[in-house]
Amino acid sequence: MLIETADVLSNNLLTGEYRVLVLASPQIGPQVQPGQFVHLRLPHLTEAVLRRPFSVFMTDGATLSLLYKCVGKGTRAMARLRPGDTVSLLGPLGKGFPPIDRDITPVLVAGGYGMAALYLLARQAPVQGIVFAGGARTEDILCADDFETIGWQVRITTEDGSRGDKGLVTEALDAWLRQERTSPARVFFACGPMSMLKAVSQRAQTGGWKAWLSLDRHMGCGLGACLACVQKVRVSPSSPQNEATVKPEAGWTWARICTEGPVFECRDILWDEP
Amino acid sequence: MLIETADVLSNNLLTGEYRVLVLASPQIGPQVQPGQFVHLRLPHLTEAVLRRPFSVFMTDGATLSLLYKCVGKGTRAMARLRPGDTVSLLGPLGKGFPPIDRDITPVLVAGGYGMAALYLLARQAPVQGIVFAGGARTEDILCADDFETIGWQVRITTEDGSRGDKGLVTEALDAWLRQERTSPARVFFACGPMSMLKAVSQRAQTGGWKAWLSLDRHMGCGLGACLACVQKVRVSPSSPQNEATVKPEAGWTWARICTEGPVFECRDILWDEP
Amino acid sequence: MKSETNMKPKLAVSVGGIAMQNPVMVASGTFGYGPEYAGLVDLNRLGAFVVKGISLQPARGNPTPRLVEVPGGLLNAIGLQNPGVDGFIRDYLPFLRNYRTPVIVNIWGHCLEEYRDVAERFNDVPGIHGLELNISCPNIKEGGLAFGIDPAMAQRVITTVRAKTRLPLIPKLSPNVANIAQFAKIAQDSGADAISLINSIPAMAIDVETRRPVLANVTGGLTGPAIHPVALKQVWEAARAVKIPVIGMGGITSAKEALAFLIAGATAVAVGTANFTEPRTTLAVIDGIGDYLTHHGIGDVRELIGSLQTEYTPHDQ
Amino acid sequence: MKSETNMKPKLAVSVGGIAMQNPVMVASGTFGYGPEYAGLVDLNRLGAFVVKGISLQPARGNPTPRLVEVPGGLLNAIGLQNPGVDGFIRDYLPFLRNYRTPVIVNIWGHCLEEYRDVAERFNDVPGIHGLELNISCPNIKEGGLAFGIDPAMAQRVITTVRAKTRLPLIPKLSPNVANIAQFAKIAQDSGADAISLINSIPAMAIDVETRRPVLANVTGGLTGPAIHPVALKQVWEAARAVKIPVIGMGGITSAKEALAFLIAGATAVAVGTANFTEPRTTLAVIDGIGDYLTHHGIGDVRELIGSLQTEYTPHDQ
Ligand SMILES: Cc1cc2nc3c(=O)[nH]c(=O)nc-3n(C[C@H](O)[C@H](O)[C@H](O)COP(=O)(O)OP(=O)(O)OC[C@H]3O[C@@H](n4cnc5c(N)ncnc54)[C@H](O)[C@@H]3O)c2cc1C
Ligand SMILES: Cc1cc2nc3c(=O)[nH]c(=O)nc-3n(C[C@H](O)[C@H](O)[C@H](O)COP(=O)(O)OP(=O)(O)OC[C@H]3O[C@@H](n4cnc5c(N)ncnc54)[C@H](O)[C@@H]3O)c2cc1C
Ligand SMILES: Cc1cc2nc3c(=O)[nH]c(=O)nc-3n(C[C@H](O)[C@H](O)[C@H](O)COP(=O)(O)O)c2cc1C
Ligand SMILES: Cc1cc2nc3c(=O)[nH]c(=O)nc-3n(C[C@H](O)[C@H](O)[C@H](O)COP(=O)(O)O)c2cc1C
Ligand code: FES
Ligand code: FES
Repeated sequence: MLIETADVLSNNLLTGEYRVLVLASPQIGPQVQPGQFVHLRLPHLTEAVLRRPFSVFMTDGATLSLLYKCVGKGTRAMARLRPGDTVSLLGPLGKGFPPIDRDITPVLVAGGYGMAALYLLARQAPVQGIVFAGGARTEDILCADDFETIGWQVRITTEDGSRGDKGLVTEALDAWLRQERTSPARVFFACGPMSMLKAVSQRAQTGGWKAWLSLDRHMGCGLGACLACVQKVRVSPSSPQNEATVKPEAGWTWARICTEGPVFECRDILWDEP
Repeated sequence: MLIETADVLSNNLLTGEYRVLVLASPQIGPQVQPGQFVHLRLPHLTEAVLRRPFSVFMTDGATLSLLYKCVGKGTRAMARLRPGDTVSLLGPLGKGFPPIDRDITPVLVAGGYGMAALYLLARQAPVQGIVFAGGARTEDILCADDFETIGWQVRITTEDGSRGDKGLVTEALDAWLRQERTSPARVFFACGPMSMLKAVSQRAQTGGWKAWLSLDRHMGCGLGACLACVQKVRVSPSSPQNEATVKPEAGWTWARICTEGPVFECRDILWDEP
Repeated sequence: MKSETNMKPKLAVSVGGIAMQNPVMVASGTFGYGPEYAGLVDLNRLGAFVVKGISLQPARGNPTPRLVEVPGGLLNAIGLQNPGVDGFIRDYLPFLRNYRTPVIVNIWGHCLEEYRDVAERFNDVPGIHGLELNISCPNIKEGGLAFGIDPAMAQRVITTVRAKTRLPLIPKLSPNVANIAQFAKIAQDSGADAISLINSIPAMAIDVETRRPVLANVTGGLTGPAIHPVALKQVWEAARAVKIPVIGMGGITSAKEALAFLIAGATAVAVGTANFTEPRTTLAVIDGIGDYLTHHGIGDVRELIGSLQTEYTPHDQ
Repeated sequence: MKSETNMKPKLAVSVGGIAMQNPVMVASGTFGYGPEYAGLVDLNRLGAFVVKGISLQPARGNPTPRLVEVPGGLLNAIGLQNPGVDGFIRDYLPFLRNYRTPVIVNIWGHCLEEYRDVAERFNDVPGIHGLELNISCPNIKEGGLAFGIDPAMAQRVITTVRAKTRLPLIPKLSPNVANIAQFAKIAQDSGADAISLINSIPAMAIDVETRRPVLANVTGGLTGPAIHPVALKQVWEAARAVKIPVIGMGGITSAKEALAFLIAGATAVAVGTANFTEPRTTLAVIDGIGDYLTHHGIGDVRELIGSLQTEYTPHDQ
């Protein structure tokens, strides 16, 4: 884990409110594993006390790309970055996705910028699988072409029907699951809104498959120190946990999304906390 | 007095840490009188609660220029403005210099960006006079050419002797005063560091001439409401004053630099307040 | 998208008997005595006009520097410079009488008697709609402590002024206390018609190069966006402790912070420091509250007051 | 240009018997228990390491959201989640023992007995150099009020712990009081070796769209640059009231704010929220203090402590 001052190489509009920021990152870039994130600071945004976490969309030798959506003051300030500016990167952070086995079918489910968090996984996978991409509108369907280029099947759903099937991404997933009864050796990887993650978790547990979910929570330090980003997880021999705060009789403990996560197997997550 | 959202037309480096910001200001620009100022807000500098006051260097129909020195976070953020950006202008503010009579010799004394505050006065004057420009180094001598172009005599002094005479601007002034004994009908106009203003005041009072000094004080509202920018002034029939707070027996009262000033006749100023 | 009604939402509120067309006031000391902002802001659009603190005699305030910008806010030590009650009535009040907007006079004194006398002086003066009693200013005689941080003194000054004034009385509380609800209750029990909070938070800045205080007065009061979360908690606690209306202030820069105060229980709000940043902030706040109500299908701003939902109960640790 | 000496300035200070190579510590709760930042910051360079608050039993803290950014700062309501005294000693302390830096444990309890017992538990534990007594946390039993805002309770808890611990004892004071000097004196008179201040300022944020509090715990504590001017004033007042050393904290982001605390009278300082913004802030602060001393020709940081010049006396108003 490192801090690096990274030069902005480009910062282009993708679609709607989404942009791709490409940074020169000779130190952190090469170390990133799929599902890990970086914690970013804009030197010109001096009033922001917190860094902002972003999944790494792509790394390519000494460069690192982030695919981001403009939602607030941090991301709007990011949109103003131009070549010649620099940002401070802290990373790579967190525990990413586990490696994909040759003998399974990876099933990726993404909502909005969740596609960005899954692309590196797909690129490094030893087998091609299928990715379900969902969003409200055409603009929320990101980098589908990139997945197709590397040989993955892409199923698109939008809530307004403006691209792909009309409906929720989980409806397309359900239709596919009903159809593809013969391939039980699958593992799910998902990133997107909480409701989508819960739906994927439910399908996986019903079918007896593993599902690795990448959680998104506002963060403080990103380093495991502030305990802002905690998630309730089950106490089990396999679950990642902050041993010291276990009260065993309660059956649950906190895991830090920035350190033990952001990726958790769905059975370890206790959903009653928001 | 108006608020105007002004487009940045250019923002060029002048010399050293000085820059000239040219703004499209069809509303405020044409109203500005010599010695008045504008209160400026940078929309991107959201963490700054206060506007920043700047004398108007030049107005030309619908444009308005500021000549500024980068000294802190506001002026450093100003240096990053580019065409396409906008700023918020509040102005014109304050009471500027009195008009120059045809039958006197105007003597201008400026330190650093004080030259900017005096240029409009020189341009609109019915007679040409002499301007004494002082600074620490060559870089602090600003727009001397502009004064020469409009037919003014310019005497330059720098503390390190890198341009003009070596020494303080008041030394050059004193030398000139000793020499030019025959022209008693003069009025001083000065803008620059407090020590320079005090020296000019002392020369003017000794010689029996008027001296109009433009004071520089950190400001809050710029509108006369917050009472942050006050200056001790003598209570006299001629002095500008905030009548309501006079305790006549004390012989002094506060004047608001943003409203009754920034220009005061030197005899009205009480220097014991910093 | 929420359904939007076509009706214009109602913005009028009543604060301790003062009828306001909307809940947005200006905070004392940040808008002068009227003329200063009148060229930029139509004073007739304001919910109420609160003038800079007035004392019995003219007061010179502190030496300069009196103001410094700090991260997220401002430190000021103006020292309550003002023309005195007679100067105000003679030189400024006639201007304010030209407007429909209710005028609330912020008053202060060095001692109990001054508070009493300045309040009494306004009884026969037309064009005054209420008194805001600043009990959160430093530098006053009695006991060396501000009236606003000593429960017994707060009670005494409010009771004393209450006995002398016919006008709606609005003590302005100090944020510099451990338990704001206690002071809110004291104000209510002493006969206040409303309370306003918060005043600036005691603070200080040092120039490390010269090793001197930045402000001539050494210490000052912190205001602006930085104090909004602190003010919001105090307004929430005060509003739950009393039945009289609360006027919330501290760090309002847009409708968002004003709405937060209303939701936390304030009946009206005041804009202070933001007037320096954007002179027309009050107008943007009034319009923004209207837009919010329309967007959320709320017909009357009073439905918003105290509508905070807090179903969470913290774990026991 | 000031004359610069060639000698490296001395940075060492002693705080209540704890010898520190420099006056820069980390603030409790913002740097974890050691391993979290060790990959980025050489812990051997710190003046002292203060661990996150430890209680007798493990504590789960509050539900989420626990943190939100506000203008100039941060609101947090972590709720003192921690592994308990035994968990800390077993799982974390061995790591910290690998470093030369003094370790100060921040402790808290729900009641007097818990404070006493957790303090006592550290008496026989090697590798602990001091106890910071957090008497400024909410949610504790006795009387429903925090120990830190009630003079009698503050006195009782400090006296009780003092009687049980051999270690240097450093009460951490609440900023949420009208008169900080009073609490500083209580700490000194109750046997404290030093005091630290300030803890976070009680505050709140509301999401106006949902009309709910942003933090699950409803209220939280404000920290970061926004609180520096408030902290500076309290440190200045506390340092003038007592003889024991004061540790200043609140809003340090660079050497500038740290120097201001020292000049105001603090013997040491702690960096909190800024660790999240720039993990290496402590190192920049240490280097920056050294550079400042060199530039100003000051040979020893102790010459700076309490060197504020305040010749101004405010006008009488
Ligand atoms: C591991 C991880 C990976 C991520 N990857 C990506 C990515 O690849 N691409 C991408 O676009 N985004 C990603 N995000 C989300 C991204 O971090 C946020 O969108 C970004 O931080 C928003 O910053 P902002 O300043 O623009 O918005 P802000 O102004 O900070 O806030 C935006 C919204 O969030 C709310 N909010 C702010 N703080 C909190 C809080 N503490 N609790 C609850 N709500 C809060 C605000 O009210 C507002 O509605 C990721 C987040 C995590 C945790
Ligand atoms: C009427 C008037 C006309 C002016 N005209 C010009 C002009 O034409 N060109 C030009 O370059 N400048 C001009 N100035 C000065 C200009 O306003 C300042 O340089 C500018 O505001 C600095 O802003 P900043 O954010 O860059 O610096 P800041 O970061 O705000 O501060 C710079 C320095 O000032 C100190 N400082 C900040 N606040 C205070 C305070 N309240 N009291 C004392 N010291 C303080 C800081 O400590 C720092 O050392 C004028 C000022 C006035 C009042
Ligand atoms: C420059 C200035 C002067 C002030 N003068 C007064 C005053 O005379 N009387 C008073 O009760 N409050 C005074 N205040 C406090 C404000 O009325 C208000 O309570 C405070 O600024 C918080 O609001 P804000 O954060 O919106 O500024 C003053 C504040 C500022 C910034
Ligand atoms: C996330 C977080 C957790 C904290 N936890 C504790 C704690 O456990 N015990 C304590 O005494 N103070 C705690 N504090 C307060 C800090 O130690 C410090 O007093 C405060 O943050 C002010 O300093 P700063 O402005 O530099 O952050 C915490 C602060 C933050 C931001
Ligand atoms: S963000 Fe600080 S512990 Fe995870
Ligand atoms: S700057 Fe506010 S009165 Fe002059």
